[in-house]
Amino acid sequence: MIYEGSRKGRRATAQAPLEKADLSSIPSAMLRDSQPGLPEISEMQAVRHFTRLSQKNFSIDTHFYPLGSCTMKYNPRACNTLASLPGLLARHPLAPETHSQGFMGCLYELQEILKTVTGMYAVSLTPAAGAQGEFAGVAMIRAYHDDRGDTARDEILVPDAAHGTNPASAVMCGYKTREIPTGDDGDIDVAALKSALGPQTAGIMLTNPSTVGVFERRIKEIAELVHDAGGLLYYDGANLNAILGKVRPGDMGFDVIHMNLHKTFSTPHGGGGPGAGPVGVSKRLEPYLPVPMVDFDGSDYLWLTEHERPQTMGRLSAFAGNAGVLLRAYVYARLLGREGMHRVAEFSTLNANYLLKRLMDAGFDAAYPDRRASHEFILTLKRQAKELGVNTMDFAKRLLDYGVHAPTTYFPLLVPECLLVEPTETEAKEELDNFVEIMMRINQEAETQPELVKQAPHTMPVRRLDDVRAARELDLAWRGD
Amino acid sequence: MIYEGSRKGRRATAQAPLEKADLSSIPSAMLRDSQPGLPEISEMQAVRHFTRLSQKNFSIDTHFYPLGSCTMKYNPRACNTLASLPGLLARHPLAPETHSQGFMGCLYELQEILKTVTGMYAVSLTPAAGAQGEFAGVAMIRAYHDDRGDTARDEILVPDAAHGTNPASAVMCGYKTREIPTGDDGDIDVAALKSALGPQTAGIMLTNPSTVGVFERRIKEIAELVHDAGGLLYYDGANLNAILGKVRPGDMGFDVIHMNLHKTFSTPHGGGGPGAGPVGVSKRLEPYLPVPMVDFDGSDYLWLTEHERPQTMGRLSAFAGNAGVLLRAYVYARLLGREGMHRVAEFSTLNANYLLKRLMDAGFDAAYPDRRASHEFILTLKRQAKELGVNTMDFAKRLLDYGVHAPTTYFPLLVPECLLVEPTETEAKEELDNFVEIMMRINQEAETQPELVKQAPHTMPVRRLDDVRAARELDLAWRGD
Amino acid sequence: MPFIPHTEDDIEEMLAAIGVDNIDALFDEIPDELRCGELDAIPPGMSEMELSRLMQARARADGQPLCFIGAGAYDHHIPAAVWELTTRGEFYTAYTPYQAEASQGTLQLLYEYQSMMTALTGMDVSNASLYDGASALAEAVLMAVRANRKSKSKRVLVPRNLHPVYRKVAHTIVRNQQIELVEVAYDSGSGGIDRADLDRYRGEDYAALIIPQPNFFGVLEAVDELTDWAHANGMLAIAVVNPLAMAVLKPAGEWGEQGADICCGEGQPLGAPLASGGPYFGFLCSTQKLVRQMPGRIIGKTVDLDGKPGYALTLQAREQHIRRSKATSNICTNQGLMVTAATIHMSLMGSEGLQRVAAASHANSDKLTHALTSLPGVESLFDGPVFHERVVRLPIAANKALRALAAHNVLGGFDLSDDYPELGDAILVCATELRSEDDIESYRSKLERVIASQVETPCQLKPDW
Amino acid sequence: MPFIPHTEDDIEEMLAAIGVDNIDALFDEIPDELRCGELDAIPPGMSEMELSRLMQARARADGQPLCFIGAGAYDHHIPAAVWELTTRGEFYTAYTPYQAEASQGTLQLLYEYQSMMTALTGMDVSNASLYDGASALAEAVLMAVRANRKSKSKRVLVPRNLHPVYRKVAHTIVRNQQIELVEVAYDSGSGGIDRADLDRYRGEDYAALIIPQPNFFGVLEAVDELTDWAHANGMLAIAVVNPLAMAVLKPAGEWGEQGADICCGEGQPLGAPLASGGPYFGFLCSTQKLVRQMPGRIIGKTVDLDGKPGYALTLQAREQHIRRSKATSNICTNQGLMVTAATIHMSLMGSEGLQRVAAASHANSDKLTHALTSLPGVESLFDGPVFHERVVRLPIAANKALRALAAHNVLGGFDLSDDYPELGDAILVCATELRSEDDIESYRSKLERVIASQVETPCQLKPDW
Ligand SMILES: Cc1ncc(COP(=O)(O)O)c(C=O)c1O
Ligand SMILES: Cc1ncc(COP(=O)(O)O)c(C=O)c1O
Repeated sequence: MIYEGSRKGRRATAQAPLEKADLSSIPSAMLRDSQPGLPEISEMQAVRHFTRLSQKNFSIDTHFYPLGSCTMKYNPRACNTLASLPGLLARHPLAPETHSQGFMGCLYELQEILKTVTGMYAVSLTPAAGAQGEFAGVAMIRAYHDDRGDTARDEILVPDAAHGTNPASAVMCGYKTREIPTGDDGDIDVAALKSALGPQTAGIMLTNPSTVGVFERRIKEIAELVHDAGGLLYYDGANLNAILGKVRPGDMGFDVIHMNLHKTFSTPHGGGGPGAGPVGVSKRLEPYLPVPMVDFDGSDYLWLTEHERPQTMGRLSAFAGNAGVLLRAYVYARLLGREGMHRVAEFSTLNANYLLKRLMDAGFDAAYPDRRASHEFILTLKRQAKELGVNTMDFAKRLLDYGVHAPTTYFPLLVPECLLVEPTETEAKEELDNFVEIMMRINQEAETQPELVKQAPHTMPVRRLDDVRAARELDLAWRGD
Repeated sequence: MIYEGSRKGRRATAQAPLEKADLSSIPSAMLRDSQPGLPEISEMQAVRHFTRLSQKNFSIDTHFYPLGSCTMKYNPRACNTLASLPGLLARHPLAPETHSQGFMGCLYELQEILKTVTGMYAVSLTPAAGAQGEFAGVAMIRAYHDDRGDTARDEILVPDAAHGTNPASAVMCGYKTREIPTGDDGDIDVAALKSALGPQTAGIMLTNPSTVGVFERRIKEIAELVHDAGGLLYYDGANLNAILGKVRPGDMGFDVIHMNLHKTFSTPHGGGGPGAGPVGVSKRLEPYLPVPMVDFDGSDYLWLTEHERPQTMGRLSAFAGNAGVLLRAYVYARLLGREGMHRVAEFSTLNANYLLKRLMDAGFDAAYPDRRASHEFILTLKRQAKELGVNTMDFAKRLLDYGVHAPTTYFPLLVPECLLVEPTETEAKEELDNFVEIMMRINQEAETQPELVKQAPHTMPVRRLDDVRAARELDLAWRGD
Repeated sequence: MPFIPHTEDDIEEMLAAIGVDNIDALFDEIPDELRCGELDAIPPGMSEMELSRLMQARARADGQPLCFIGAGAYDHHIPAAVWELTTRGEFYTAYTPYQAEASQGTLQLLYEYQSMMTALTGMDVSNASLYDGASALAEAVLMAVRANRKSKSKRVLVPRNLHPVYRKVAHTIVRNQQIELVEVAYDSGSGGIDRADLDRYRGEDYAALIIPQPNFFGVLEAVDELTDWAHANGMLAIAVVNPLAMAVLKPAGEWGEQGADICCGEGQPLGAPLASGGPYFGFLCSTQKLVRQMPGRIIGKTVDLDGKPGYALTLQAREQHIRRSKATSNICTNQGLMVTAATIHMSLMGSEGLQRVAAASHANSDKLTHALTSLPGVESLFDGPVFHERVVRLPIAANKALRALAAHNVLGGFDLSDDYPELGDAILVCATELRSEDDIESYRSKLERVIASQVETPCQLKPDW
Repeated sequence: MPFIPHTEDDIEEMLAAIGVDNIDALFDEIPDELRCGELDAIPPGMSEMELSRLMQARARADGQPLCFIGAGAYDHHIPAAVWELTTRGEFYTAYTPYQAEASQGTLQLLYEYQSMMTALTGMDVSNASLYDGASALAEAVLMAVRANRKSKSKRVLVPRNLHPVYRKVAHTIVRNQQIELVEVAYDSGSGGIDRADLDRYRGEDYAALIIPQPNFFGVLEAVDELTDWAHANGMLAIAVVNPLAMAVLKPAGEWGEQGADICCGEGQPLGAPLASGGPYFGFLCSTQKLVRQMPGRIIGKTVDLDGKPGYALTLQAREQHIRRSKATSNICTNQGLMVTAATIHMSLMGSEGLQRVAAASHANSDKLTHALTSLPGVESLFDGPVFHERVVRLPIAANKALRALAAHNVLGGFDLSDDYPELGDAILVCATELRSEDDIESYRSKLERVIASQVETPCQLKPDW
């Protein structure tokens, strides 16, 4: 803990002004009468502390990290370097357009690239992450219905496999949600969908390929059904990596889509963010896109705001969203170029199908053995859990001991004891082969020494943590020893 | 091993031109007919490999590193950042002075700062490290004698405690060396010195404080003796950290000195370098300083080369030495400022004396118990080696298990079973207290379970390595599996 | 193939293992008519070298004007160590710490962040970040409406002197849940919340009162009275603060008798570069009582099987991945890396350092105000005490003046005339600790010329240039 | 106190433990008359913020001219990953790996470096770096004199077309050991070593012949014949090569019948920024036979107590810290961090990538030559094949032309007239892969103007500007 190295009067002296300026123009009653209680440490202590802390993380730069639904692929270092050029870092968000053409040019071109790969009519970059993109998208659906006076639609449909943000976002937009079951083949239960549709339907939120790792084959039919019922289709772009350059949400019939640039466009996950969740829309939703957006009049780039776009669903952040993340995505997109886009889908799909096949050959159970994997796939360890008493969590923790970050566990919830595995296109075959070997070894351990697996991990900085205590005896901030 | 991840045809594609240009203007007989045999890996593999490798190092940023004689203190991050501003990195060494005033201004001011702290008459920044500074210094001594026709002087005196580079540098300058013994109190044996001095004496190389960690009290007398014998005094600046702002080599009577900017001025050690070893001289040696140097004519900075300085001992590198290291030292010096210089010596000395006292209180034997420590001090473990069979190397290796880099071992050679401990001024008291506790614990282990210590380390990526095999069955490069 | 490690041999072996002839066969479940062709509108790939050249040109195109705009994003010194450490791969390329044992670095750091933010704001608990200051305010409003047990109201009082975009964002985010933001006027003399206007809502059922400190004009509010007023009227007090200001001002947790209930704001001044507006991060703190209504990730300290301390995500039952449609918020990915930077930044600054930065920024803004108001016709608008930002009125059209200054590479401030037409040609100016006396003088002298060249009465022209 | 963590309490406790009253007492062994006073000539300390401003101004002052100078330092693309990884604290702030078990990161990396350098040069062994290319040559000369068992000579043949500063540095470093560098002329037609002049030394006792590839003029030498000539005459062959050139040219280890004995050079093109000339690094490779004569650190692969592979410094008996006055060199601190960068750079480039960089640089320099020699009076000087650098002669004074170009922010090349007055107004030009067609055209058109404005006969003026 950083505060343990704190000593009264210690400082990283070079980091603040050498003298303390006068504050007497502020009435003393408004000033604080105690120090703010930050750690008092030297510059070296800070550097040493955080360097050491960093070493306690698994990350893409150190470990295979097949966390399903999260697209943990290589983050090219150039994206960071080039988005961090001194001039770009120094630009104030409210600098006038005369001093923003370079920056705005990047955003504009990124909008165009995203339009092309998604097949949407227009794109706004401003949402800060996927969930904010979802919010923006559903809010646009609502604005659309409202503008048409179609105000009775109060329900958004979500598959039972949907990510938690989908229903949560719908609710933030004032909708109720209704779950649609997934069929045994991994596709949506279209009969159930049909019976759920009605005049109360505002829209449906889908991912395709879905969170169970397969491509929704009847998507065209679904789109027609929803449209016929007067609803709109929302595309959760979390899995766009699987189809980049292969098939486009716009062509599937979606009206609105968000992208997770921190997934498909490889901006860093940063230990939890920041991301960026641009939204793309079909023509009818175009007026509602969140502002600001960037336009180009043939010679200059211009900001589009509430003034130019009075029907906008509004603003989502104080400035223009996570600009630095957008720049990283722009650099990435330009590095890939048009051929690179195709390859992302091709090789992420190749890796997933290869890994799935090898794991099935090794005796693991796929949740949807008869389906092609998309860029990810689901294993179910319910057999192991039942027969050996070793569950998915145990496998996950044991993987850490072998130097692999665990795949996503227990999501989607409908598959019992599931592991959602997403290798991504940037991993080499050896890494996949290694994963198979490790999984086989753990399976063997589960058979012969189950306690070893159930007590895992054994080699991490801590052993398994007491989550119950964490929630019950809340300790959320250091308060001195 | 990086080559283990290498596969034919794999590449970090973004890093080279997208196409291979024509080489047909070079006769094919001059071209190589095989690939150059570098590893073929993806960008992510490289990043992952080297990130992981880095984690296998102890470093100042991660560990207490009291490596005596090496001044492993905190390297302010700003020094790197500011020396790496894009404009500075892009500057070609042969850019004309019109495009170099900013850079040259830094060098010039650094020369001035170094003159001031050392009390020397003039400084040249060009030597690339301490040993090259030594070479330059001794070569100047030689040039001086030669210029006076005093050519019979063929011997350089070095204390037995001297660093290995001292005699090696003297020999590179064509001198013979003669060792002067150290007295029991840690000072030079002046009687022995007297008897060694003579018409063959070109000079003497000293550090003060010396490598045994004490201040040479009779330095004035020594200087007079050497000067009277017609010799010059060379100051090895490796220990300048101990006296910055307290006493100056120029005032002690030294004629020439090198500094290790990677020690005293905190430029990074980089896993073995680069360093910088500027030389300072008294007035009589000034004409011989290595070029290039920077001059200031009141309005512009100018290069001084062989043209302006015909008596120069010459050039030591293709351009102007380790310029980037010099810039880092310059930034450091400006951050410290004049007050900071004093504090370096004060607190490095405080830390060393405190640590020595606490270790002596804990029962360890100081090599020079009656002397003040300078910024470092020597423990001798000969008692432990004799009584417990646990030697200095064992202690050193066991320290690693406790997360502390070992002090310098077995140098200087004259103290048996020695540990040369240099905590530096940037370590906090807690860190020193922790070191004392660890040393006590190891001592206890040595008493109760000596094998534990003799087999150490136990927690590093490898156990003790077979040095004999390394030298006997030479494997110096990967040649395929 | 950039970033793809597959050799020809790999591909063949993998296809053989799967049992297909080519990669395209793996997409055979996608209906043919949906398959898209070439993405011709996307330019071909570039090498890193070519792209470096391009991005350098783009960066150069925007220049590096001297910046006196604040208005929610502040140009502070960021220690070199902050981003060198933050971009270490282990922080930069990890994700949300779902596997706690393999993420103790991020988790401990977030716990330390929570500790620092609560220390700075005087609140009990902090979450691990929201997107930015404006959306954090929206989440605070939603939280207050959920949390206020005494009130059934979906209305919240918002002062007009709160950042105009914050008000817009909050409105966008909360409106679909039928939450209403009701505007409270500001006092045209002091620039603070108009107490008389506020008193119109006395005794009415509102869920919360939003109290900015400082407000958008830089003016300091009478936070103690406002907080007490809110509580006396059954409302929660939501503080919206500049975290740097908290280093010197009374912390939100100490406002009035009981302290603010929720404290949120923009974390940017704590180590995030201006960078065109993001990524920054929103922070959100509250009293212990409200912790279960918090949106976003929260890290708790606990122990492992051996009783050794460790850190983990906690109270996850509030979150979308568990509670789905009943979650406190839809947020998932937050602004982790910015929090990493902020935590390192605060550690390097320490209490004293952060106070010095605040004081220096404040003093510089004072100097700037003096310099500007020394010009004929330029006046300072409000008489309430301010923190490090101030409204001045120009004798010429504000937008023209700012445009003319920009042409001289000075960003002179934020034009208030759009959002506050009642203020006339007013601009909001700020000089952080990074602006030197020379910078301020440069601004003053350029403004002097701009005014002179635009004011019609030539007698105001100074003769010496 | 920057970088000093001591609190007042710490100081008191520590002084008490030592048993002195104040810190100054710790210096009581220094004779009073030697104690120095205040260092008034040194300016007071600055904050990092102030210093950032200063250094930015310094960097700005030097501009970023378009660079066509090579002459030993080449402007190549360096992948962003290289320095992000190299400056990781664990590499940046470690020292020489004396404690092997706690330094496996650095040690394995150095072993990998040795592997790559030997693969690139075709030599058996490599050390772990020397200071720079010029001093590496000096060490190579010393090594050759020590190593050549057949010869007692302290004379070494050095071609005049070797980098002039390399010759100076080598002379400075070896002269005090009475080693003589004897100059061999170059052929004024081809620019390569003059075989007739060389043959004057046939059968004489010299320790070594130095063979540059390419030589300072960019011209490629007939390395096979030269190497064989050296061996036939009892001399060792010392190759001085550009390591980037080795990616495409015949490697030194394959020159002639037996290959070069020693191969050294400047490592800068492998990932070191231009950075005003340093830090770069010298590399030194040799045949297995000569390994015990090598200067500098060498890393060997070995095993630990469990038989697990590991890496350690080896053959230390050659080094100053063991052998002292009998060491192969005085070098201690070398250029470790630059080697770290180079190793990462070579890994990212791979064989194919490095070849492409070499080829692109070569092609660009060809284009540059064509562009320049299209101007009236500008001619290419030598007819030997070149690698990525070339001598052109100008119709006007070279120094004036370069000065005029610099005024237009073009660094037009290296002025050869000082070192090679016999060549007239010759300059050495280079365009690496980083120079675009536009850059080259920009140079051409500016040179056109410069020439036109300085040539006296006005009829040569082009009319269109
Ligand atoms: C399927 C799916 N949808 C939505 C999201 C939410 O995106 P974000 O975390 O960027 O808000 C995620 C992220 O994990 C996801 O996997
Ligand atoms: C006392 C002493 N002298 C000289 C040197 C040589 O300096 P460098 O390693 O910079 O060549 C050292 C370095 O370790 C040293 O400790």
